[in-house]
Amino acid sequence: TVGFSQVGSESGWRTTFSESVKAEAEKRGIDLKFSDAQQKQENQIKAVRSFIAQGVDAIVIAPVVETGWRPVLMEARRARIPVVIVDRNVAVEDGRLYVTRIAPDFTDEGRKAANWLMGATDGDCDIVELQGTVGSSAAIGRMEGFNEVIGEHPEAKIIRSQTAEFTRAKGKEVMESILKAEGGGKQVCALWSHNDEMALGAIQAIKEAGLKPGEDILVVSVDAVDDMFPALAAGEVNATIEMSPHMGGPAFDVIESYLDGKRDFEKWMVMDGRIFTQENYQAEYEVRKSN
Amino acid sequence: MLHKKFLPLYVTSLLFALLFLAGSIQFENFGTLRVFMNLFTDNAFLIIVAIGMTFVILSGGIDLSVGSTIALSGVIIGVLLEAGWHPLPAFAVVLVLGTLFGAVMGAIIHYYQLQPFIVTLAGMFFARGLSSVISEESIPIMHEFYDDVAMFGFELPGGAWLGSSTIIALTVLVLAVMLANFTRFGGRVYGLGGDTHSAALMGVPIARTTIAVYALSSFLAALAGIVFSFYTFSGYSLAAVGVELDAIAAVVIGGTLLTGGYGYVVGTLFGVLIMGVVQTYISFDGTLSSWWTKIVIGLLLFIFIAMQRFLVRR
Amino acid sequence: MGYKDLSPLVRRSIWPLLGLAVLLLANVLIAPEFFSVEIKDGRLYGSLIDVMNRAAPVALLAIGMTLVIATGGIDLSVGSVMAIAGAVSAGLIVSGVDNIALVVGGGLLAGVAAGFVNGFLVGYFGIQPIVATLILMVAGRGIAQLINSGQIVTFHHDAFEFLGVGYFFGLPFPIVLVVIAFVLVQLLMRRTALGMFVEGVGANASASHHIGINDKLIKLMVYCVSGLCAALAGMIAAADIGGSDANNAGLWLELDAILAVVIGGASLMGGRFSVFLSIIGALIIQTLTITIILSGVPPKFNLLIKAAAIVIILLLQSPEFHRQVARLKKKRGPKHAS
Amino acid sequence: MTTDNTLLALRGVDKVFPGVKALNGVDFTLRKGEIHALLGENGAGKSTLIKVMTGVYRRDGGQIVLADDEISPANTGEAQNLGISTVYQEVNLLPNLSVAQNLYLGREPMRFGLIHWRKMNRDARELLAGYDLDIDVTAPLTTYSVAIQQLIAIARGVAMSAKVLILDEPTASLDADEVASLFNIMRELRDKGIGIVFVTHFLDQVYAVCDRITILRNGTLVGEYDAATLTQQQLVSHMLGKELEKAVHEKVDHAEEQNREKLLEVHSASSDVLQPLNVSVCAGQVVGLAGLLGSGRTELCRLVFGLDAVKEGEVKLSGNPIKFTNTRQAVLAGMGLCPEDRKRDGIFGPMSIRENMIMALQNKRGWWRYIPMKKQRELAEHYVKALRIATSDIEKPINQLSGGNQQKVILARWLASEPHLLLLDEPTRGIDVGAHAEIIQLIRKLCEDGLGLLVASSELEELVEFADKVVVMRDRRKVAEVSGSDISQQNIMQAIAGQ
Ligand SMILES: Nc1ncnc2c1ncn2[C@@H]1O[C@H](COP(=O)(O)OP(=O)(O)OP(=O)(O)O)[C@@H](O)[C@H]1O
Ligand SMILES: Nc1ncnc2c1ncn2[C@@H]1O[C@H](COP(=O)(O)OP(=O)(O)OP(=O)(O)O)[C@@H](O)[C@H]1O
Ligand SMILES: [Mg+2]
Ligand SMILES: [Mg+2]
Repeated sequence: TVGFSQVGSESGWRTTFSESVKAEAEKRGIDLKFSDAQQKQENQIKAVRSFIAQGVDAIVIAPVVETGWRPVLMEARRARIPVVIVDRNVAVEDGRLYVTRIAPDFTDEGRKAANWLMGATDGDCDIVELQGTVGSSAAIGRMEGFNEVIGEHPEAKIIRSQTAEFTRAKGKEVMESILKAEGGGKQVCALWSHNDEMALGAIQAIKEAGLKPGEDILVVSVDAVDDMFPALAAGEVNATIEMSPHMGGPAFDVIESYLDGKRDFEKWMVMDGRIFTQENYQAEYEVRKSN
Repeated sequence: MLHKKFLPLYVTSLLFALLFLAGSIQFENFGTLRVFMNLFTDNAFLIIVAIGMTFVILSGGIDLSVGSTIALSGVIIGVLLEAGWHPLPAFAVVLVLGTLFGAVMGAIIHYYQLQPFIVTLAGMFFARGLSSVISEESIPIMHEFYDDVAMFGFELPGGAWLGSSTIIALTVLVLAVMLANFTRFGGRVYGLGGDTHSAALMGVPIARTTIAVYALSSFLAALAGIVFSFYTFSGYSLAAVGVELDAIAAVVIGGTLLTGGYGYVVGTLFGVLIMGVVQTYISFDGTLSSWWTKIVIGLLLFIFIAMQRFLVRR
Repeated sequence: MGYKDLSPLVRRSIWPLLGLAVLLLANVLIAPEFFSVEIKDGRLYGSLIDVMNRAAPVALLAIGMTLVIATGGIDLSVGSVMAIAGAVSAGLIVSGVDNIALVVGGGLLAGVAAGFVNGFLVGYFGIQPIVATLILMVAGRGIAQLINSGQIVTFHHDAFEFLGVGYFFGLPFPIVLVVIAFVLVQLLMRRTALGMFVEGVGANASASHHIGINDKLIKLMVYCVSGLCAALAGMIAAADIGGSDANNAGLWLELDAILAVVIGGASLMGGRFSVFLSIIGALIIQTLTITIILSGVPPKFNLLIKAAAIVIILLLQSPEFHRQVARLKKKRGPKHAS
Repeated sequence: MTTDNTLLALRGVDKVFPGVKALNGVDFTLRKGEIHALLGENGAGKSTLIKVMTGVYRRDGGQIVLADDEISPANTGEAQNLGISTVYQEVNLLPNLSVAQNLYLGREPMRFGLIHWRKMNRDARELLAGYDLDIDVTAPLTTYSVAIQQLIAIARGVAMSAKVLILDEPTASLDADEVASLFNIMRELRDKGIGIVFVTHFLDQVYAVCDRITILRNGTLVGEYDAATLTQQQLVSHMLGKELEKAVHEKVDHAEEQNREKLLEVHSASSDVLQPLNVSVCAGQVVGLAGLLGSGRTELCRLVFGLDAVKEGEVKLSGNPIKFTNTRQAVLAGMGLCPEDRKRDGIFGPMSIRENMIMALQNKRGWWRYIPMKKQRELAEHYVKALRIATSDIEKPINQLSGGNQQKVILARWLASEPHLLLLDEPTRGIDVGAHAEIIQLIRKLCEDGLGLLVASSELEELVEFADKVVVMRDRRKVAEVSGSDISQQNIMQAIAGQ
């Protein structure tokens, strides 16, 4: 029996993630206890406690936020239940509190996006940024990584930055206003969006303003969700950094070998995301279409 | 004493017992002292805010700002500890600020005759906005004092644990029952909820009572913020989103009328516990997808309220 | 003619309108071209049009919410109903239904059904509105996600997308929809006695019952109207992005809708209502949002600004505040104290 | 004017509401140990004067002096601390609190810093025993009828009075016995040196207990008089500014009743609370319902109107058995009910006078046949004139009217709906003598046009005056029926007492 505490179902990406973990568990014959925290850390802590009370064999946590895990992880340790962290990080000094962490590196995603953009524009670009939810670790990490890189390019600057809360509808609404504020958007060189959903919304706004996304305004974002590939194919998106939702397999691998007695795991198994651009998206598009 | 006016209370506690029983029959390890005590440990902060909310609702108002106040308290504590403060003075600061915040909302509501729903909604935006301005990132809390307090508690049979937050919540509960039903202030709060105009004509100091009620609610929300910081060892501007709705739901499930004037603080405790059991039940089950979780919570909420209605009406 | 001589209706309308005017002016300071509206390809184009277009969903919600609030109720489920309606329409489209009437009808039907559940619980079951609609607020989003299996269902259907992105005589279609809904509701409420009955039920349900008004049916009706408005708003939102996002469509919009109604001067205790002023309330909220975007302040200040704006607008409407200001004025300039 | 024993003096008090000057330079003096009647028509400004004294309203001018100190209480609580206790016109108690809590709110007996519930309940029982009231003091106030609530409010006010006791129409829904025991209590207090302000519309009550009289008209002072030297006729003409004319009428007696069309027949019908009983009303007849508090008069009206379910027996309207499942059917069948508790069941507080009047008629016509605004205005203006409702404007919210005028609006509401059978539960509660006479005349005129009336009233005098038949109730059953020329206060009282 494995308990899995998921953040919630706030996006399509998240749902795919949950489903893939469930499918993986079924494939391996694991009895999975799934718990949805509805984006609340307190619910997640409650769920982990109830897993401990149920006496599960292992716990997988996809944390809502990084902080605040020490007490409940200590409780799990006292009950000798191994914990694997997936997706976002947890900030505990004592590395023994969890077995390992299987997660992407948000900062690095931001860096990759910036590097690609700087490469494509020779470091000269007026950028519009669509931020994720204020305070979320993905938004903070991606912003940090991106800014770090463009800080080295004096000609590149972010001219407008606003949150669109990771959603498509807000992405469209915010982009629409920003374009108006920037005199129709002719001077904007690129859009940097913290996730694909916002980018997809923003693309529509760009089109409705009479500009061509991907040409008049370059579009770069993170996630590589399925809907991005048709947009890549249409040339409306220039680059997206993959963030694979299939973290169930590696997590169960770790748990199985832990229960077999293995102990020396790397503390952070980075899920390295590929970058899809106009040059290399086709192969992946075919794969996804066939699913 | 089986009195008719306590009927909603009996019904609520009975429903809680039934649900707990149902869980115990269905799942192994459910009907244990440990799970029961976890209900308190996990919901201590909710019990505390819901008690504050009970007073507000009894007085005929509503307080939507409590969730954000929890977050703001956590963030302030986090920042102060980072700056090298000892937790105790930090707590004092948070409690005082919280009380003031509530008093200001109460004063605006009373003196400008504005609607509590909207004033506290603005309060909710304000507190959450202020916490994200203070710190967007979640601030981890590391302090020996926190470890000590978090460790403090009593081991009960079966791996159950009576921790400091449970003790705080239960103390607040006892004090709140006394305040609501054995002091003049309590009578005034009920009176205000019954009919503000009549209460004024009967000599109830409306201004003072209204301000005090919101101050109390925010004070308890700040206290809940402290308890929450022990629960998560962090201060985060996005913490406790939507807790105000949980608290309102708990108060109402506990048999208090939203229109004010009727209900009991103890009912609120059962309201929180019922919601806690529902969650525990769902996570023991462990097969519900995200959406079924929401649907089932909604259904259970409906069943409770319908049964309550049915049983109390007769 | 002094302020006191104005009719109550005018007096009540002044402050929301003034609030809107102040906000619009603030925008001009931030972005001078704010008021410029041009015609591009036969379409009106400009920030003002955007404000109205973006305010449409909240304005629609506010229309229904106004009636609910007038009866002394509240409807927290509208955000979730938006998600359900979007999901139903999207579901119909992707399952091959092409007839626009069916697609829209399906969404509206879902909204009415949701409203019926709310209205039944409130009217006939006697459950307190906040809780009755909280049930559907929680469960409704789950239902929408269930319909979509948790994914964003994208679609292409020109006729349906017209709801969100179409233009009608140069105006974005959502604006047209709001106008139609407003006119219909206004006719229904003010050309028949329904409006009076709605206010009566809100002012004193027991008294309405005593004169034979079917207060339960009236409550049922207003929740159905609210469900219908929410469904329309949900379909606009889905049509706008060409996809049904069950997780985020209408998220927290119930608060905006309630806020709009209160900014429009209605009391949450029920009674007097004005659909027009509620729409002004929705415009105020949207203008504020756009102001924040245009002003370029970091997003972490968004909520603080919003809180401050709400408090100021509410104070503007408070008679006690007017009195205080008047007293201050008297002290400052005795020559005006005639 | 100021003598040694002046307790409370108001000098030149003004109060302005938007559109109305409710008080215009009013003087008022209350001495120690006197009962001082404050009289005037509906809307004359009595309640407003009282509310200014106790700080509910901020006065716009003038002075209030209590025992040589100028005072300006900001709210009732402060007034109470100064020794002024008040029973306001509408029952202003808290429906959700227990009777005992209502009696002791704000001055609960404490022990160890906590409320001593047992003592409070015991004290409450004892206090109410002084008013011959033996009820469960732990039950919430709403469980009791308006009249009992009225008594509780009085008991509270009296128990708190230190220097000044103000009673604003306390007797409006009390019957003779209660009134008598209240007067005894008032006299005792007077003898202790307390000053009492007493507002009422029953002139004989004025002469029964009062020492002096102050009369207001349209917000201005008419004068201050000694009760002993002012005749009732003078009093009335001071109040109204004109003479009161009274019409006498012929009573429909038993024999004639047989010939008329029967409008309402209640055949051994019972409800959850009422015992089976028979009552009939025919066209053009006024049937009075007499009885003590809780005798079941209100219940009977509710039963007929379909608000409560008929358990056994049947109710016939114009010969057809009726089984109403909702009140709209009753309204459509041509009935109307003027409820006893106007604040709770009657008025739509924030809505205008016009809307309050039009609502029942509109409901009868159906929501889709909206009465044109012009017609609405005409109707409203008509009744404002006909019933002499004191208001500046028919668009004023009804809750800004004085109590008696609100009652008139509710009456107008039903008159406008043109019913065949009108049920009036305490219709003249709080209505002044002038309007009282007019309403009675109006009722008579309606009867001549064929309307049937069932009137529950605690005021025997009024029943005697206009009823063709009086049904006497006791303990939720009918105990007697007096009709035609047998109707006299004497006869009814005997039936009530069970002799
Ligand atoms: N809150 C208010 N707002 C506006 N006008 C008011 C308000 N209260 C009273 N008035 C007006 O003041 C006048 C005096 O009313 P008041 O209640 O003092 O009359 P009253 O003498 O007590 O009459 P009644 O015998 O009917 O109780 C009336 O014209 C009434 O319409
Ligand atoms: N003295 C009392 N003791 C206990 N209950 C009472 C008393 N008086 C009234 N009640 C309650 O009120 C109900 C009947 O009241 P109802 O209002 O019908 O009487 P009524 O004849 O209309 O008298 P009134 O209107 O003067 O109060 C009773 O069934 C009872 O429950
Ligand atoms: Mg009066
Ligand atoms: Mg009665």
